Amino acid sequence: MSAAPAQAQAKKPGVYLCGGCGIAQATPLDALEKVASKEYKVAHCRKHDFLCGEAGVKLIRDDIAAGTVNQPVIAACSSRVNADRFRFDGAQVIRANLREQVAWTQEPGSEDAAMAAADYLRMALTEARKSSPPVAYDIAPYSERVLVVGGGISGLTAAREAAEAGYQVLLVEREAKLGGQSLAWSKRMPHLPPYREPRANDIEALVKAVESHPAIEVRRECRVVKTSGGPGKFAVELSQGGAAREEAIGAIVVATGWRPYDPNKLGHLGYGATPDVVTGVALEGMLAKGPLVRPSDGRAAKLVAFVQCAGSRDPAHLPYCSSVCCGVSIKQALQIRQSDPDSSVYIVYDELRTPGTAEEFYRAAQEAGVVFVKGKVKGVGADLTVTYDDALLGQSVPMQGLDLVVLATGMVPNATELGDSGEAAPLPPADINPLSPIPVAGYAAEAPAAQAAAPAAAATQGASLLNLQYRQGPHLPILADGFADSHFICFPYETRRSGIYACGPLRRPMDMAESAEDATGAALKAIQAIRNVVEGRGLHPRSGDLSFPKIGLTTCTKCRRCTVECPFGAIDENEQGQPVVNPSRCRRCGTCMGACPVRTISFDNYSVEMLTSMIKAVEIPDEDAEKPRVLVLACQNDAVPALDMAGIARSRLNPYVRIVPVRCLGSVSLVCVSEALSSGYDGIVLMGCKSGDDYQCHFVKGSAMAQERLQKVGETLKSMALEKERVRPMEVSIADAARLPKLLDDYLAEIDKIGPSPLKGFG
Amino acid sequence: MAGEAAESQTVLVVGGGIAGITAAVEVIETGYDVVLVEKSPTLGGRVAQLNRYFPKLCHPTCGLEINYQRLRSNPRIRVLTMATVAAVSGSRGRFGVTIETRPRHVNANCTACGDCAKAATTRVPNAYNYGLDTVPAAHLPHAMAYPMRYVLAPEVIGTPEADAIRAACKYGAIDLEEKPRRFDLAVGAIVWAAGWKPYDAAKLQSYGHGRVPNVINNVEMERLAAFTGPTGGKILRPSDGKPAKRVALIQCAGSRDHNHLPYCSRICCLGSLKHAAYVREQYADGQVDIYYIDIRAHDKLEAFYRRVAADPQVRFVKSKPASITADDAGNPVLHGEDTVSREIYDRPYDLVVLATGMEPSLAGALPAKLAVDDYGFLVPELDPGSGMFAAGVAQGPLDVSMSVQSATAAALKAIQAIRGAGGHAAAGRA
Amino acid sequence: MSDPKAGAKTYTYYPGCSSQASAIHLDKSLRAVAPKLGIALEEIEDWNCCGASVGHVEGGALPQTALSGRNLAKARQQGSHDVLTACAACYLNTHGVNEKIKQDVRTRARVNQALGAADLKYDGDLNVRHACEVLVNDVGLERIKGQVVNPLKGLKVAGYVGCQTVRPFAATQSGGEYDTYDQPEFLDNFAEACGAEAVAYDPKTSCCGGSVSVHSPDKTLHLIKQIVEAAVEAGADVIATPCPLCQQNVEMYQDAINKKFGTSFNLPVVFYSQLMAVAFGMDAKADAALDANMIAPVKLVELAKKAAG
Amino acid sequence: MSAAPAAASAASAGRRQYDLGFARWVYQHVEGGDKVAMCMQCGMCSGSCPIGTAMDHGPRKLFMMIRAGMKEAVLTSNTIWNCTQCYNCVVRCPRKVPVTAILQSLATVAVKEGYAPTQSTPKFSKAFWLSVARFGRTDERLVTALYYFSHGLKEGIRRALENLPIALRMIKAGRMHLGLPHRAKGAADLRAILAKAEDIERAERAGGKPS
Repeated sequence: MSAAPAQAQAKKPGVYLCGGCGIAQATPLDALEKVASKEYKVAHCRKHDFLCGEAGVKLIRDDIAAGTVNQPVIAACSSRVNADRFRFDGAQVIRANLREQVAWTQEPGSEDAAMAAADYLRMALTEARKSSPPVAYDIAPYSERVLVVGGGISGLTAAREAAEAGYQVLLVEREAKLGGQSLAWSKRMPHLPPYREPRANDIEALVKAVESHPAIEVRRECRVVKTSGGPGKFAVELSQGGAAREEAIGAIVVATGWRPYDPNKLGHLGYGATPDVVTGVALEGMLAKGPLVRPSDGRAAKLVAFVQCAGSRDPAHLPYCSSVCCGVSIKQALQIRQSDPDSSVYIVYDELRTPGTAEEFYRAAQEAGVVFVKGKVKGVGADLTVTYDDALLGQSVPMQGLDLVVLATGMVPNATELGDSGEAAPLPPADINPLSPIPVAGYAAEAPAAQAAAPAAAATQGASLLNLQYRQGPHLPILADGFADSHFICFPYETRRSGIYACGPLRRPMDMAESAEDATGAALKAIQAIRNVVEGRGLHPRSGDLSFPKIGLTTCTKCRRCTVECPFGAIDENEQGQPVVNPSRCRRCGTCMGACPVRTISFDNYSVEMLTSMIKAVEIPDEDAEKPRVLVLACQNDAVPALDMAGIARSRLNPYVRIVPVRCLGSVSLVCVSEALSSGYDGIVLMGCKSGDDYQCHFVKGSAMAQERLQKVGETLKSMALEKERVRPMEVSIADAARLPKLLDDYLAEIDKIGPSPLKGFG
Repeated sequence: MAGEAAESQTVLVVGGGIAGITAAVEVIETGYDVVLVEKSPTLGGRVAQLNRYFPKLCHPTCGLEINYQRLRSNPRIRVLTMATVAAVSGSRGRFGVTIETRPRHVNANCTACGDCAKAATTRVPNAYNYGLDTVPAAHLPHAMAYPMRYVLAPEVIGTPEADAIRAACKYGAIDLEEKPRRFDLAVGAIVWAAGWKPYDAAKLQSYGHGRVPNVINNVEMERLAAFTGPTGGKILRPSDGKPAKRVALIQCAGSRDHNHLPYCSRICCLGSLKHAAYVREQYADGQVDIYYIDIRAHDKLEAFYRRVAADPQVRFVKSKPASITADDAGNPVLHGEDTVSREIYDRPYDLVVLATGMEPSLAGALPAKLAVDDYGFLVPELDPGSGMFAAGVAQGPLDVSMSVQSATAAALKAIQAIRGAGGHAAAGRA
Repeated sequence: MSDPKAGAKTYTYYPGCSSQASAIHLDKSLRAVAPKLGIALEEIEDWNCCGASVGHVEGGALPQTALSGRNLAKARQQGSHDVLTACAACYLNTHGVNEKIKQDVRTRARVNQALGAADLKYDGDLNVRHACEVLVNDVGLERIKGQVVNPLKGLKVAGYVGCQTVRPFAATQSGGEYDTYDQPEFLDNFAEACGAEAVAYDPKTSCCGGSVSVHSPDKTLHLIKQIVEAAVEAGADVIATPCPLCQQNVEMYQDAINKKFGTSFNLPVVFYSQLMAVAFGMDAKADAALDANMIAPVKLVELAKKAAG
Repeated sequence: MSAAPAAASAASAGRRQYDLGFARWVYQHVEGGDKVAMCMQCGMCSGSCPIGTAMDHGPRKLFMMIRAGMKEAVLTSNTIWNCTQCYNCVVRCPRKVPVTAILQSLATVAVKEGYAPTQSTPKFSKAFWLSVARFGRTDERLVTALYYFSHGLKEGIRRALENLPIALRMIKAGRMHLGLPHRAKGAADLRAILAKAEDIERAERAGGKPS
């Protein structure tokens, strides 16, 4: 596989000091050169006033080509810029940010600026010493076959699209027939111009295409019994007709779709009182049969009323909007009007939702004489009287003499196998509490009654879809409304289970066209996962990262913290209770490393040892120098860019802080904190992303884990006779560039009050 | 579509907004090369100009940073800014694409040190803030610009100021002679992700945008609320800088209207709910009225609607206001009928925000033979054989998640299109 | 242009009832300035009322339509020139009916069935155009400016367009796409072309109450008040308008408004064509018909005198 | 000649709401009536109306009432009489509903259906039409006089006196002449045309009554 030789080689660090962009004006480069040569004995040190220019880059490239350097330590700008120019094959590039974090944020020429620059160079040189170029794992052989669970329009599309991209596909459907809910539709909504006419339901054609595709194997009446392994190496046990069989799988697309909301819960809307109150789904069957008749007496149904939001948008039933019901009712209304010109059709709605080009479908229905009535339906009587407050006529009028009432029931995601009871697992409420009020500055009058807390993480109904053999439980993470969706707006395919991608109405309510599109996207992600796993590369968000956690089992105490805390369930436990890393599941956040009490988990280029060494590399002036030092362990994803942007805005950053970027706060071990304290830092800031229900942490639980660990810092501080103020968590967002300098100044002021750390000089 | 070998294994992505960026990273991370073409000086598109996303009220720059990280660390991507597609010839697997670039007048030597900006004396409208404020003629498009490179406003070219700017650059990055360029690219597949532009609010004459003071549109509101915006994030009236506490948000300003945009733009209702949150977050005594026809908070976004509606200081009025006039105090006054109470109202506000809709950027300016609907949106299912695919709002009004979803799908379609003998046809054995 | 005949274009002219009474001064001044602007007007012989805004109520839809049908049939007999009218209501009805006859086969058949009773027929091959649209599209501001010998220096004009002159046709293709519905500019341009100053005036297209003002002013006086008030606040010397009914309502009810609201309005309301006649150095009475204004446009009269003397 | 009773009385009795009989009749027989179906109840029309406050329902609600089959409420509404024909609603309507034409046409229907209105408009239009039909042209003196006295002798005199100053100024300004009414020479052939037109409409109405 990849660069194995790189590791064998001896480290040949070389320091490249850039004087451009005001760095030379901010701090004397000669002094920095001394730090490299004297303190770190790095003989090879070059200065350049335009390092990212062609000549500068050539300087480095030539040294690498000549074999004099294989660890260029580039003391210039932030690693967020010029990554392409400072990329050299076969060399491990280390960056020291002297521009954004010194030249642009410190008083040029000041002693503090010089001290900061020296410290950042020391940290970089230490990083060079304590890390080596990552060597990708190789756990071949891999399976490159895609498993698709569910044979509805989403699953069928995912299967076809993956196969069309040249991948073998195994499609499992629990029913005897492919097609899923789509089979029931007499017609489908128009998703193509002119968006006006109900379209023929083409699901059968898709079923045929899949059944006849050479690269797709279909298994009907087939269930997933359990799933273990990881991307490229999934072992999926399937049961079909009683027989169980294990399959090697590369990646999984979950497309188990939806089911209609149980109408028996809608007695208040007349369901059950008379057969002439039917659901939208039932109506599809009736429409498919031809002329519309009343179920009760077979008489022609001429006056039909649709009741929208039957269950949906109702906290007592489905709190969310099922999205498709307005369009579906319009479609059915049009079908009725077209088949019987003297029929009268009414759609009673609260908010009519035909987003995007579907507005044209709404107009088509109006043109066809369908009457839209705005009002909340209060009830439907056994005599089919629909009572509601007519919001637009401003009166409450019973709608009478109807032949048929259609309840537009909503979509419920098949996020579990309801069929069997299965072992129940708790739902992590990893989503905004739908009941929490928006944050406001306050209220003019009296604040509204306190909102109810988030529904407690209830036990999931039914068994899990894949029965994942993960420490984190058998389920795909499920959000508050019961959908197995991503928590991220920008990354809708982030399921928190590497190599497993949910799509279709399992993610959120969507129609056939959108489900097909979503399934195509999920197929891409599955294929992509396979490609990266085969190359030993990490998946989003640290795409392409070759490093992965290695566990020194000799010192492992089997405390299981790493297996429990991994946000992606990447670490299993073997029979002896030892942790076993599935590198292809791993996202490289380092939460396991931060969790390990005995620092036995590390990456080639990232470890507790490395971090503590970098922390200690900083020179701590003694007490009477009156130059406190505050360590900022900053999350690379949001905090560091925010600090960079403060630099771009040329804001002054407090000269006493020293910033150490971390992959995620979750990777910060308490050891780093205690070591920092004992080496005489006056304060420590853990700067990370928002945690909690509406977390912003890109590694899901990282910042939350850091918070949790900090609970324990209390004792550490006590044992060291230090004030609690000396360790401070700070939740920041990437948009906090303007706020950060003040936050840090305020903290320094607090530290100033409690005075310097008594541990200075003992470090 | 397998079999027939593609001459070029490269995918062209047109448009560097969230859809284009997504399509690009998804393709390169699956092992294919991408040329990403963006007409403005930086990637990021409309989302880079948004303050926050609904429903999480999180910052778009957060996801952008990750995507930029993915671009930076991957050698398979080539980004062309200030570039547009002039013409397309050929067919799937063998397209000839003519690219046109406008001069940035700042070359690759730029380190973003900012000395040029110090030398610039002329100030030009700040495109990033929709012209609500100005920037020096030499400027960084914004703090999250990608590439992190300055740009020179054409206004100053040929002036002594331009020479001063060039002289100020230590790195020879200023190129005053740079001319527009035309060149050809060979690609195997094309993803159209040209996105959208806000509907011109001035066309809604009775709403007086540009005529009546303190009537702005929704994209301008995003800038007013953003810390990188003209007011540093404080929601203030443009006319006199007073806090805007009584705010009216007008839905369907152009959308769902045969005189303007016949379709529903989908995101505006949620965008305005978000704007209500902006105002309420800043002013304890803030009062927000949302004028609407139907609140379209689809799927789980309904929860966001409920959360905002729970605030007694956010009121929903089912009414499409008829007109806006100015009173003597410089307040915009809304006139219309409350369709539920039948009240004919004339209500003054500190600020009125028109929730203008989305217009496809490519409307009326198609560089290639593409199937479009009556509104100028690309038909979602372009002919499968064509090797060209639509992504994001170029194919219809979508929110960010849906745009990313469609871009990811388009990425696979593009890969299928270029997958010839050289592709992964051989791969994928179990 | 010295020779008025030069480049003259002929239009079939439909004056409408108001031309014989309430808007006699519009008719007079328009006929006066037309030749200078290269407009030759040939009046429809024996034209009849268009039905205005209330005819349909008592008469019914088809009879109302037939009224314009007859005028159009007569116009057609005189040739295929464009039909020009200066009255907003006449334009609304005649243009509207004409378009309907063009586009709607059924209407065409029914109207001709009725016209048959007088051996008339019309199949919709004429264009019906508003005088202002003709001035904008056929004549042009330059030609208007070219005729000005007595610039209306210092005259502050509030351009009050009203409704039906622009709505619902001004922005349509058949209406010549000559201006917008809410903020039309043509009237201000006319005033400026005559050397007057067009003051900023917001209620350009607010409604004066139309025929409702004629029979039930109690319902609409407040509308007219706003129209006059805004002009006074803008420091206007006169309100200029293209619409007969607007001119009458806004002028005639100022006393009633003063009585009801305690105001003291006495603001002259003139037609744009009167402004042009004066600016073109023509006679205050014979051509500009300034004596026909109930509220004398003093400043304009003076400007006219200055030119004469 | 009133309407087919069934739905009308039902609607008024509020028993059977949303009977489409009347709506469908309006769709077919009222000018632009088919567009009533397209209304999405946004309120732009009622909000744009210069004297919207003088209307009992306003166009927007009136259209909903039509769909609800509330025939009598619709035809007795003052909304159809108070339209100033400013056409703001027409040019702004997002669904391109020709509001003015529909209100006019409904007014005509109301008269033909014998819904004796209390509004002034029909009185005025009666006077107006008389002048038109008889002389081919409108004569403001005649119309005004006929209109004033349509309210009864006493009221007529009151109004006439009240407006005398205006009349006098008009005469002074030469905008109200004394003498015989204006007339079109061909008033006779015009009368023939109008008579024929009325016949045609009568015949058509016989075809389909609003119900």
